[in-house]
Amino acid sequence: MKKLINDPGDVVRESLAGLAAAHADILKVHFDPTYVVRADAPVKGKAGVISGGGSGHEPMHGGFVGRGMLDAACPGEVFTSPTPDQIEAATRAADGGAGVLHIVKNYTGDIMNFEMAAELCQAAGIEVRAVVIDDDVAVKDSLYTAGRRGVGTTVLAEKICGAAAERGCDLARLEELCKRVNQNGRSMGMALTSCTVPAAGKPTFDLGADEMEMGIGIHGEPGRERMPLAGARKIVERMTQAILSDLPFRATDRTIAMVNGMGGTPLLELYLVYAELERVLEAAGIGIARRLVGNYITSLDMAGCSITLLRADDEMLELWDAPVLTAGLRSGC
Amino acid sequence: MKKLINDPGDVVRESLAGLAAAHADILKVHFDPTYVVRADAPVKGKAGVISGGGSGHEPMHGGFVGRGMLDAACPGEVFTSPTPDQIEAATRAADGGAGVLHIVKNYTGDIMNFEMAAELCQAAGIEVRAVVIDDDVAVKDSLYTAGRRGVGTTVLAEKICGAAAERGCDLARLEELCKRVNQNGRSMGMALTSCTVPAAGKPTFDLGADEMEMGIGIHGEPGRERMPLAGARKIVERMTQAILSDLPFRATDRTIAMVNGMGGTPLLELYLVYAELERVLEAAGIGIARRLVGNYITSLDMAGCSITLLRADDEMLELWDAPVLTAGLRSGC
Amino acid sequence: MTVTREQMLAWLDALAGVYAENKERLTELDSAIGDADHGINMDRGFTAVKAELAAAAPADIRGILQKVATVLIKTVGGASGPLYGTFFLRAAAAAPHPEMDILAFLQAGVEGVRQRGKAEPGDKTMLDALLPALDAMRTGGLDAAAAAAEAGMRATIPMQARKGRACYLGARSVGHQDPGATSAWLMIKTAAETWRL
Amino acid sequence: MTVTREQMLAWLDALAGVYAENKERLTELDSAIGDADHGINMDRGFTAVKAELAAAAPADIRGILQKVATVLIKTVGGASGPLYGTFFLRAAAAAPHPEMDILAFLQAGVEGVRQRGKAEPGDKTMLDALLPALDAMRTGGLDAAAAAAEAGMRATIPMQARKGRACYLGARSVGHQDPGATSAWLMIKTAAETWRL
Ligand SMILES: Nc1ncnc2c1ncn2[C@@H]1O[C@H](COP(=O)(O)OP(=O)(O)O)[C@@H](O)[C@H]1O
Ligand SMILES: Nc1ncnc2c1ncn2[C@@H]1O[C@H](COP(=O)(O)OP(=O)(O)O)[C@@H](O)[C@H]1O
Ligand SMILES: [Mg+2]
Ligand SMILES: [Mg+2]
Ligand SMILES: [Mg+2]
Ligand SMILES: [Mg+2]
Repeated sequence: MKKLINDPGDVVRESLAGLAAAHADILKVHFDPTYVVRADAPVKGKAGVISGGGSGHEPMHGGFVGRGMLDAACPGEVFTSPTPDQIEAATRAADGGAGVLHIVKNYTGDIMNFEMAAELCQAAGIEVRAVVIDDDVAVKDSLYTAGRRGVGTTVLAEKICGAAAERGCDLARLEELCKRVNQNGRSMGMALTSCTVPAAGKPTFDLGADEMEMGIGIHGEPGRERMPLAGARKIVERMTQAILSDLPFRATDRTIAMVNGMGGTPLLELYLVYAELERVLEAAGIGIARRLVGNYITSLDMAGCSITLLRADDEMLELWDAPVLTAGLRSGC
Repeated sequence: MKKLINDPGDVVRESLAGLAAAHADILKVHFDPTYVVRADAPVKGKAGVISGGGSGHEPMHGGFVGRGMLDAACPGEVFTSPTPDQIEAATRAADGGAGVLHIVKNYTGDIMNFEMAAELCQAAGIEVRAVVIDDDVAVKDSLYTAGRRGVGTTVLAEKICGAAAERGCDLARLEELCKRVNQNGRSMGMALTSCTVPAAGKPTFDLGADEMEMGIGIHGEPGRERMPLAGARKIVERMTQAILSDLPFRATDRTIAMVNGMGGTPLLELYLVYAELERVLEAAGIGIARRLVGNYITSLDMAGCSITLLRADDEMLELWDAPVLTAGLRSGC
Repeated sequence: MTVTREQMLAWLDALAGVYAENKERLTELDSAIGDADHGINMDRGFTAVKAELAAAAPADIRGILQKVATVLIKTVGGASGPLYGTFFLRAAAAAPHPEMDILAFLQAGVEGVRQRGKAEPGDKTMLDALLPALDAMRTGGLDAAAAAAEAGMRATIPMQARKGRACYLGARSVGHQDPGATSAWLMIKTAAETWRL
Repeated sequence: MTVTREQMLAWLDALAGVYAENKERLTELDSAIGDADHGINMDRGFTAVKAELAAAAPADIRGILQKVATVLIKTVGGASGPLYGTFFLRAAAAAPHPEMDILAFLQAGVEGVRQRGKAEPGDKTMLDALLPALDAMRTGGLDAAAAAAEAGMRATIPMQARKGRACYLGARSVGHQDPGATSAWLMIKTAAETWRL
């Protein structure tokens, strides 16, 4: 394993220490229980927005803590859900008296830990609403399974709900807005290489030199299918078709598009992927009203990318354009 | 070779098309000759600031084109200097009548191509001043060689000089400022893996599973020495010592510090590296007044990092804090 | 069959060793159909349990089980954290002192896992090891329970996962042994070994 | 010894083939002590030259050489672009028509490379193949020049680079053949083969 780390067991803590040191103007990091919180939290009278999940997806979630996005984030160990006590502490720290929205990615572990935390918070008299993000079209949905994974749409939901909260939107409307974003967002990911979990020390899966995984999540889970390596054009067409046919998106839809890197893929390639995505969407008559290209929801050092499309209404677009000042995403301030 | 590309020969052009499509509000891309230019260029009466070099270092340089930084950038083929006709065209596009500063990284190819371009521009009546960045402490300087490479300090010079130009600083003072930044900036890089040049199709050098390269540049050149893999703490101490002893930096110096990823190393690790850097500098009594942590001057998909320290005076700090709005770096707007 | 406070502490102490030894193996299984951390999670959790109990072991079994539950919930994370945490929380509620009935203990714990995770038998989860173990306990005692857990664990191999991360793999989850079922078997097996009566 | 317009075109045409064939090899050499693109650069440049000349070849040798120079400068990039570009630019200036004296051509070109790159013999650059070739040309003609270029190219192996990217490697640059010296040898060798007189 080749990583810039010390003891694999200390990666998350040491990295969070660096995040805190680098962005003291934006956020603070609390340890034991561990959470990242806005420097000026709690914002009196504002509904709080928090999220969390396993680490290894940086800048998500800690890098999205700040004005116009998250009030707090709970980083678990690498690829491991945070624990109820972390989530409860983060919720308390984010609560300005108007309740707190939990944006939860749909993984059994995340769901159960956020559930237990919500019970603790309610008991402590903090109003909590949880919205589950499950936007991954690679996973067939079904009543009998854990359902779809939560991936790229999480980033868009955090930006949009964070902006709404900043404007004084109350908890009930925040919950409704977040559900609307989830219902209109779809994602698909692919991997050229596996990632390596620091504590595991070797790649999670082996992929031949001329193979790729289609339909991966963000935890190094193998994808839905393994296929021969293809060029960017074919890859993007395949991913986009899966996304478009799922919602389904229609001509004249206006979208917010995200081309996201999995952590080991350079910008040179991500911009090339974005060019291909525009081509495909143009052909389908679907407009890209706003876009994000870069590494936002990653999977450690995995090479690969994901595409997220959100069918955006006017409110979402306006909130998308609102100022945001975080370590991982900033604009308008 | 596993990359999200189509024909290896088209990578640069296709990626630039994506850059242009994603950031039409900030920049335009011109092909044949190829250059990236501010959407509102030329800015009448403002001295222009341009840079350029081989591609594969994204976001540098195209991602630094925009208000408060570069007026234009000339991307060559991957790791290959741009040609004089590109540089001349970019200079013309950037010239608002007050002349143009060329920020050139110290590589024989870049130097010669920028020289030939400057001759063409002067002939066309455009005043050009060129400043060469050569901040890499890994390379022993000498009168008889090509001297040191230009690496991380280039990013800081582009930000600081771009801000100065935005404020109406004239070409002569820009040249002086850029030289001052170069004289006070030092960098050192290391690689955990080689990068793979798309047109070459395989890693530039082979590195054992328990080896690393110390003192690499940004073109996949092998470093000064190959050594056994070490932990982040040891690596950062070694790099920082090389930097500190070179200028030399002294206790009470205020610095702008950059922890830069080489393209294949995730943020989780870069923040951990930053934490280590702060520890080492604290021990040396050197203060970090401003910092940048992320992928800014990369080497395709290489895993590794570089550290840059700039001994900053008040003017540099003030210019560092000035608004910048580019694809790769934005703050204050 | 009942166990004393000392036997309970002996079992928990043994479990810390067992999960440390099986850390790689459980993580290996989780790499195939999950996210390669189950062994790491279990080891982190039970190492913490051991440390906590070494520092200050509550006076009665219920207190011990409650402490184990909170430590697991705080340190394991993932899906297995809340699941095993709930297991011990419910077991604690069912534990009278001074001695504890093993069947009552197992019954409450397994029921807790079922309620927390909402999984069914055959979903390819730890329940597929725990439920058979519980049934066998009723009739054949602890050794039978351990054997049943092992059989249940092996039975997860041909199953297609319907719960947990593995279900994202759909048909590709078939042919792999479930990591959680494996850690559950280790738990019962270690009990049978330390509580030889 | 002089060459005609047709011989000049034949040589340039042959060079496009030669650099296409040696693309991998030159890039290989550049991987060891450079940035793995020399073969790609030369191939790109001379492929463009071939296309340009096929589209419209100037009427006289000087025009042809000028065109070659501008195309190389525009398409090769890197260090070799300006260097070979300057080689042909200067050679053009030295080329009288209708026929061209090979020695004068080589002399002007090599001098151009020397001035542009400011390298000295022994710096481990293309000059270490070009200068010996020029000397040999004076006395022994083209075949001698090609032989001298080859010897000069091999002589770069033990050298420690003092110019170009390779010098960043310091002592590690020793033991590798310089890619530019190799492309320069190919140029002279191809001339000797196409201009057999
Ligand atoms: N809904 C559920 N009910 C019961 N057990 C479950 C459920 N979901 C997952 N599990 C168990 O948890 C195990 C995975 O635990 P672990 O890897 O620690 O958590 P995560 O999947 O969050 O990484 C699975 O092998 C499975 O046995
Ligand atoms: N100053 C110089 N003078 C003469 N030749 C040089 C000089 N610098 C570099 N070269 C030649 O250029 C070759 C490298 O060319 P190339 O790889 O195409 O450019 P780059 O080094 O910019 O990638 C070297 O092998 C060397 O022969
Ligand atoms: Mg996990
Ligand atoms: Mg080059
Ligand atoms: Mg797991
Ligand atoms: Mg080269």
